[in-house]
Amino acid sequence: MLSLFFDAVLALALPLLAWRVLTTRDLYRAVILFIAFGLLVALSWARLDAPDIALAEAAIGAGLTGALFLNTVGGLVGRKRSPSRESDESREVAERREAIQSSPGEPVDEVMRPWWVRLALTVPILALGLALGWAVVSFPEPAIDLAQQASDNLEASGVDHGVTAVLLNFRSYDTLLEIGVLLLAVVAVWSLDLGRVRGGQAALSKGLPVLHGLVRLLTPIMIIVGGYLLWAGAKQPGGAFQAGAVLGALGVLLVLSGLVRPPLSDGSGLRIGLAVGFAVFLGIGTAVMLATGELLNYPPASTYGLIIIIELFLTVSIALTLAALFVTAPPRKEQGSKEHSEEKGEES
Amino acid sequence: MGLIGSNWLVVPIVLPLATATLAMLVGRRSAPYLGLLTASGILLSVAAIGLTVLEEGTIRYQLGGWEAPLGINLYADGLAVFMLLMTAIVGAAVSAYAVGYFTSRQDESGRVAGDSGDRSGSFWVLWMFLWASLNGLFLSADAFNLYVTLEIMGLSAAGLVTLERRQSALSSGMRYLFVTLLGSLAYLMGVALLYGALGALDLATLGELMYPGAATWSALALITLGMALKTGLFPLHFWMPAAYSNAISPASALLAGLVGKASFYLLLRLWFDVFDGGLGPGPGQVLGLLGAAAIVWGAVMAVRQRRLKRLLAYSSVSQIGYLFVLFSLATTASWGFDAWSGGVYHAFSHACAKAAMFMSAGAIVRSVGHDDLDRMQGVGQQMPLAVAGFALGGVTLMGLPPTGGFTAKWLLVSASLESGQWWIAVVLLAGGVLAALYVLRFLNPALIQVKVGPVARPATQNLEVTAFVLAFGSFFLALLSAPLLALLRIGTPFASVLLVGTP
Amino acid sequence: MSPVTFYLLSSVGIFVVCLYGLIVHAHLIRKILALNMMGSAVFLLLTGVARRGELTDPVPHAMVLTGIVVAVSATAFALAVARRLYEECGRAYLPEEDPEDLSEEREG
Amino acid sequence: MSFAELLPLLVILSSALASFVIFFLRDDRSRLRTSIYLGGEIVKLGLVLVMLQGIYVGAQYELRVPLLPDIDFLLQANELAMLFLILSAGLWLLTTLYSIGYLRHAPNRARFFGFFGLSVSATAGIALSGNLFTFFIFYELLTLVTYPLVVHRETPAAMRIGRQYLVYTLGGGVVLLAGIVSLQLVAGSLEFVAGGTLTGDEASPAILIAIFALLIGGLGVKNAFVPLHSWLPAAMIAPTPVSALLHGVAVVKAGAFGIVRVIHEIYGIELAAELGVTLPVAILASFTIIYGSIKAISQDELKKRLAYSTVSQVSFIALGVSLVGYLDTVGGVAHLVHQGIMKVTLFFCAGVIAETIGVKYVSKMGGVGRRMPWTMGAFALGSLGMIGVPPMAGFVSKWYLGVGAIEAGQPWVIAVLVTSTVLNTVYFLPVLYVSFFGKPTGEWQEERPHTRFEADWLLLFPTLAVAGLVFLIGLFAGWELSPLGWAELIASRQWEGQFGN
Repeated sequence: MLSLFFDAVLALALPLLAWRVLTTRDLYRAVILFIAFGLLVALSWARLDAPDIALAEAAIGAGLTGALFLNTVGGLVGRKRSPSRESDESREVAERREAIQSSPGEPVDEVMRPWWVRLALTVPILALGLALGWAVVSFPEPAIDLAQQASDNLEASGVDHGVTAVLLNFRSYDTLLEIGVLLLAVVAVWSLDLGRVRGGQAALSKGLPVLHGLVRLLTPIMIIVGGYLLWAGAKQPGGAFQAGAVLGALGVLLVLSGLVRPPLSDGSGLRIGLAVGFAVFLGIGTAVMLATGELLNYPPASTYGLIIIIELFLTVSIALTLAALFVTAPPRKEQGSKEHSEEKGEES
Repeated sequence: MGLIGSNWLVVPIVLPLATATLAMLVGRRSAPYLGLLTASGILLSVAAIGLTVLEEGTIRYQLGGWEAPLGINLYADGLAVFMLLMTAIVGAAVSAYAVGYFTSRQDESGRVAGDSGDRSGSFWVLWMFLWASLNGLFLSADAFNLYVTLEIMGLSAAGLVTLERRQSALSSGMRYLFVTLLGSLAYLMGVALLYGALGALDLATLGELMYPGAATWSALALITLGMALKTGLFPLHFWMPAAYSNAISPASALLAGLVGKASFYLLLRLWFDVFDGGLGPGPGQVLGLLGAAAIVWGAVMAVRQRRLKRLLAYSSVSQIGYLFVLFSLATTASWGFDAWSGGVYHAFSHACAKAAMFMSAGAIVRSVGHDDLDRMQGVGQQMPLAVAGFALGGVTLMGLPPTGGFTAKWLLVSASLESGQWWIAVVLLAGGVLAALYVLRFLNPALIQVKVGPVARPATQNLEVTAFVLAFGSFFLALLSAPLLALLRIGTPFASVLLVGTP
Repeated sequence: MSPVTFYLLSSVGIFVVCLYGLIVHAHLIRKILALNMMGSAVFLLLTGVARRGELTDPVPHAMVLTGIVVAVSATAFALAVARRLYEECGRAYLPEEDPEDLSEEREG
Repeated sequence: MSFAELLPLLVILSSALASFVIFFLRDDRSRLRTSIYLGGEIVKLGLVLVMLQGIYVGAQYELRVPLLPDIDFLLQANELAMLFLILSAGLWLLTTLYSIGYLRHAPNRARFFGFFGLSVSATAGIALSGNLFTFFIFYELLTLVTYPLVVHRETPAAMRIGRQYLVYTLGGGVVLLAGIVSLQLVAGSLEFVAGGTLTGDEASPAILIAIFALLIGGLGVKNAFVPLHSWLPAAMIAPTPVSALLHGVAVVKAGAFGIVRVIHEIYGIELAAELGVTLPVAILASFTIIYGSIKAISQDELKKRLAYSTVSQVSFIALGVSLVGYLDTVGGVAHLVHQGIMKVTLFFCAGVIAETIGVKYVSKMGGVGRRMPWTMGAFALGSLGMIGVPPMAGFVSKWYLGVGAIEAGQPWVIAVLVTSTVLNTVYFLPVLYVSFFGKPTGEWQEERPHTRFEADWLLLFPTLAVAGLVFLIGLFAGWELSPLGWAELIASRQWEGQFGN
């Protein structure tokens, strides 16, 4: 009874919190609320017997994404333009920027569509909500039970944990493409050629000397946790994503605290590190075609070994990618290779 | 089927992924060569897949060796191969174009030197991911896997738009990103509902289990909305003119030619393979009506534009209408296959023509330095090939023989008259005349002669040639109607209609 | 009503709230937040669906895990574009309408 | 693929390939261009003659390629096709010679000749089409390839008129397409069959009438039926050889030819008469004849006057085939050739005069006849033919039309013919009178008063050749290979077993 009550409150809290995230005037506060939202989602997943994704959501969905948001909101406040762009900019734009930057409430946001648009929108959106609500309440008993099929085939999958089996064997093609998405995101972000944000980061690292100590303490712990998650993934909740997420979060923390400066050199080390997970996955997936005749169809004898190898490299790439997405600035050619070694330290 | 035979199917997906990874590592100098090599590899593999499907029928490929519904399957029927072929042709042409585009860009001035991020390198990586996702989308037989390909497609396409760093390009890229993410999320919600109601992700399995109910209706609505948004169906096209016209021209060609077609394909696939023709006649009628409105609205807006690339973008709004008209025509009646294949044929010919036109426009803009339609005088003298490419592409938009647009129009008009919805035929036919008006909106000023001495302008020779070759090749697409329609018959959802035969 | 149903309804609630917020808010950060939470709503629905039967279904869990990674990639890119846009023009809003700007002529 | 299958394709491709090569030649390589071009023409003419001989002895030439479900791309030679084919191939040769002289120093000649040749290819395709579907393909292609010719001068005015031209002809094409698709759905076949492919049982008469209206309405634009005619006088902005091509051989004729095909070989004259659709066409044609003639009188610009004359004269063809009588049919079909040759003559003359001494208006033509006797002599032959003075070609057509009308019980047509003859006289005779007897007024009189000589032989030779034809065709109308004789062959095939010969 108590647990039912707890579930009801949690379920009710989520949409309300989402509403608050979108309506809080102060953007920093909105992002903090967003992180809280992510943690509550993770909690509800834990309640729904989904520890794997609860872990991933806490680390990636709430933690890393929240940090990304904070970083950007900070960037929107303190960012100064580089002089090179100033020249070919119209006066009008400059004035507009001036007006926004000098507005006292920044990063407060209150621009919304006019009231009548909002009013007109409520009707179709409410209708959609009612339809969806009715749909989920009236879900029939599905004719197909994939859970059963997955557990029946678990033995042949080479691992003992259901989610890992799905991710890296039954539906490994999805996972392969998803790693591609990560790589793609890095390239896309780099292609924007952003400068590094100093404002938000600096505020965090300077304002909190305690952070340094904390990070120093956390670093070995997180590496151990990450390693454990990777190793455990074959049998119980955990795996490459969770391990990568933890290590990625560690990378972000190190960058934030200023202990590690983000890799600036365009040595191929970083690029290889980013790409290696995808490349190894794709390579093994293609190579096994020769043995078994199908893409990603591992030979039964070596399934476990291959999955572990893939997971190992995936962990490295996922961690690096998440950290790189956070740093956003592409590495530059003109920088020395000094920082390069620091980047490697992060990799371990 | 031998080891090689069915494994051709993964080549168009795996090859560009591998190239993307390599291109990221090697940087901009060798990326173009890798890209061209990949393009030829894809052309080859698509040809092989096409021949296999023509000879042996549809192919189902079990990834990882796992049967559906637990595993993910690839599935190649006539429609999928048709779309692969379209993508391979347009993709190869754009690849060749991009080589010239980025080379001459760097010759142009020192502006590029100021840009430390090498755009050429990013272009190739993004484009290879895009190509892989397109091929993956056409071949996928799994609802969730389709979501992943959709996301790769959306992110790489948005990345291509924001390669241009002007403010207008960035804001239209931002808007495009929102639109494409929202579209994918609506789709994913639909898939989640389907999974909740039917317990499977494999399209064929979903089709077998389909029943009309609250969850499936909601899923249909969400998926249709999401895909209509991504495709830019009137009135959800608000993002399109800006995104198409502000991107760099190779990206415009890819977006207008291929990306919009992919989301349309996905809707088509689900509509007929999973939702059994839209769960009833009503939804199709709505889409058809919107399509007809798009034809007129887009064309009228295109005539009123002052800039070349915006004109082309609005022309796409109009041409997309032709695709959606099929939803109100393609039923199990005798004209169903005509309508369905007419719409798909239109997708093919429009992809080739519009890509060629954007490529021509890119060469022209590069050369004259602006895309103001009122200042195009003399362009025809200076760049006859580019203008000719544009004009040939324009003929496809008008739907005249011997272009593929004619075949499509014939089939669609025929289906609409046969089904008694003659007003659709009126709109389809009027759209052709309107298309002539907006094509002339450019040709009229461009062909006017001016007396000018030789002017120094950036070299656009290879850009013009690529655009012209694609336009010229696609000009004769109606002549390939018989084999292409035969291809489309393989595995079509309208097989029952075809067995009955036409009167 | 089982607890699973609570979560299913909750996910629908988040979805529509965020859809509304996505449309009505103009600030880019707000829009990206809304999109991200919409994603979480779908994941919540999938997680709920996975819990219905006797066995917990690992397939939706894998889908959600994939989805989370895709979502963080998309969010990172969207935020980067927003920042770049802000650098170029000093605002974090999209223009209401796209004006036909003839002054920006040259490609490149 | 056998020769009999290949020949129709070769006839079309011979000119198309030559034209295509020319696009890629530089503008100043005129010698090479001319050789390729004339080579293509001679090959084409030779192939056409081979085919003509074959048809005469009863050979079959047919190429059939499936294109859409139940619809073939079909090229097929029959007597009617040959008539049109000979006209286009023959006049192409003469027009080319003329154009070479006419455009000797103009820019963009490569493009001009390229599209010129493609127009002739499209016309050959129209002639050889074995069904309405194939006909439509070439019909629209013709629109496309003539557009660059119409706007050849590339002035803002030319571009504006080109736009009008495209909108009119494409609009007509759209209506025609609607008719063709409906016909395919109703009848399941679009093939041209002597005596008609429809039996009348396919659908209710109302539907068949509606489809007929769509087909004729669409074709009527190119045929320049009033009120769809205004593009034709406007298109005079094109260079003169193009006008000759548009009026005499290609565009206008394509419309008229299509009407003949639809009435004779789709509906069949019997069914068309039964449905009661022929009389409206006849009335429309008559109205156009009178209207065009009246408008022509008030035109001072010579080319405009000729243009309205075309509006008027082309409708004789439609009039002939829509009057339900054997002799009318002969007259109408023969006029297809006769009008072409006469109108080309007149345009050639107008072009020569404009090029040589710069006179474009009738009012300025005083003394031109004495200055350029050969040219004006040719003009006289052409215009007398148009008026219908015996024994010119025009007389023959009008005679058959008149006699046929009485035979078919439509005597009112005589009134139309007489009125048109009077009006023709009113607008042609003053031209002749002024040029031979009027006082010289033009500036050329001061500029070059004493050189009394004609144009370049490249311009003069084709002009005189076609003028001679106007005379000879009328004179030898009784020969069985004359246009009239051929038209009788076509008509007798059409009427065989229907009304008796």
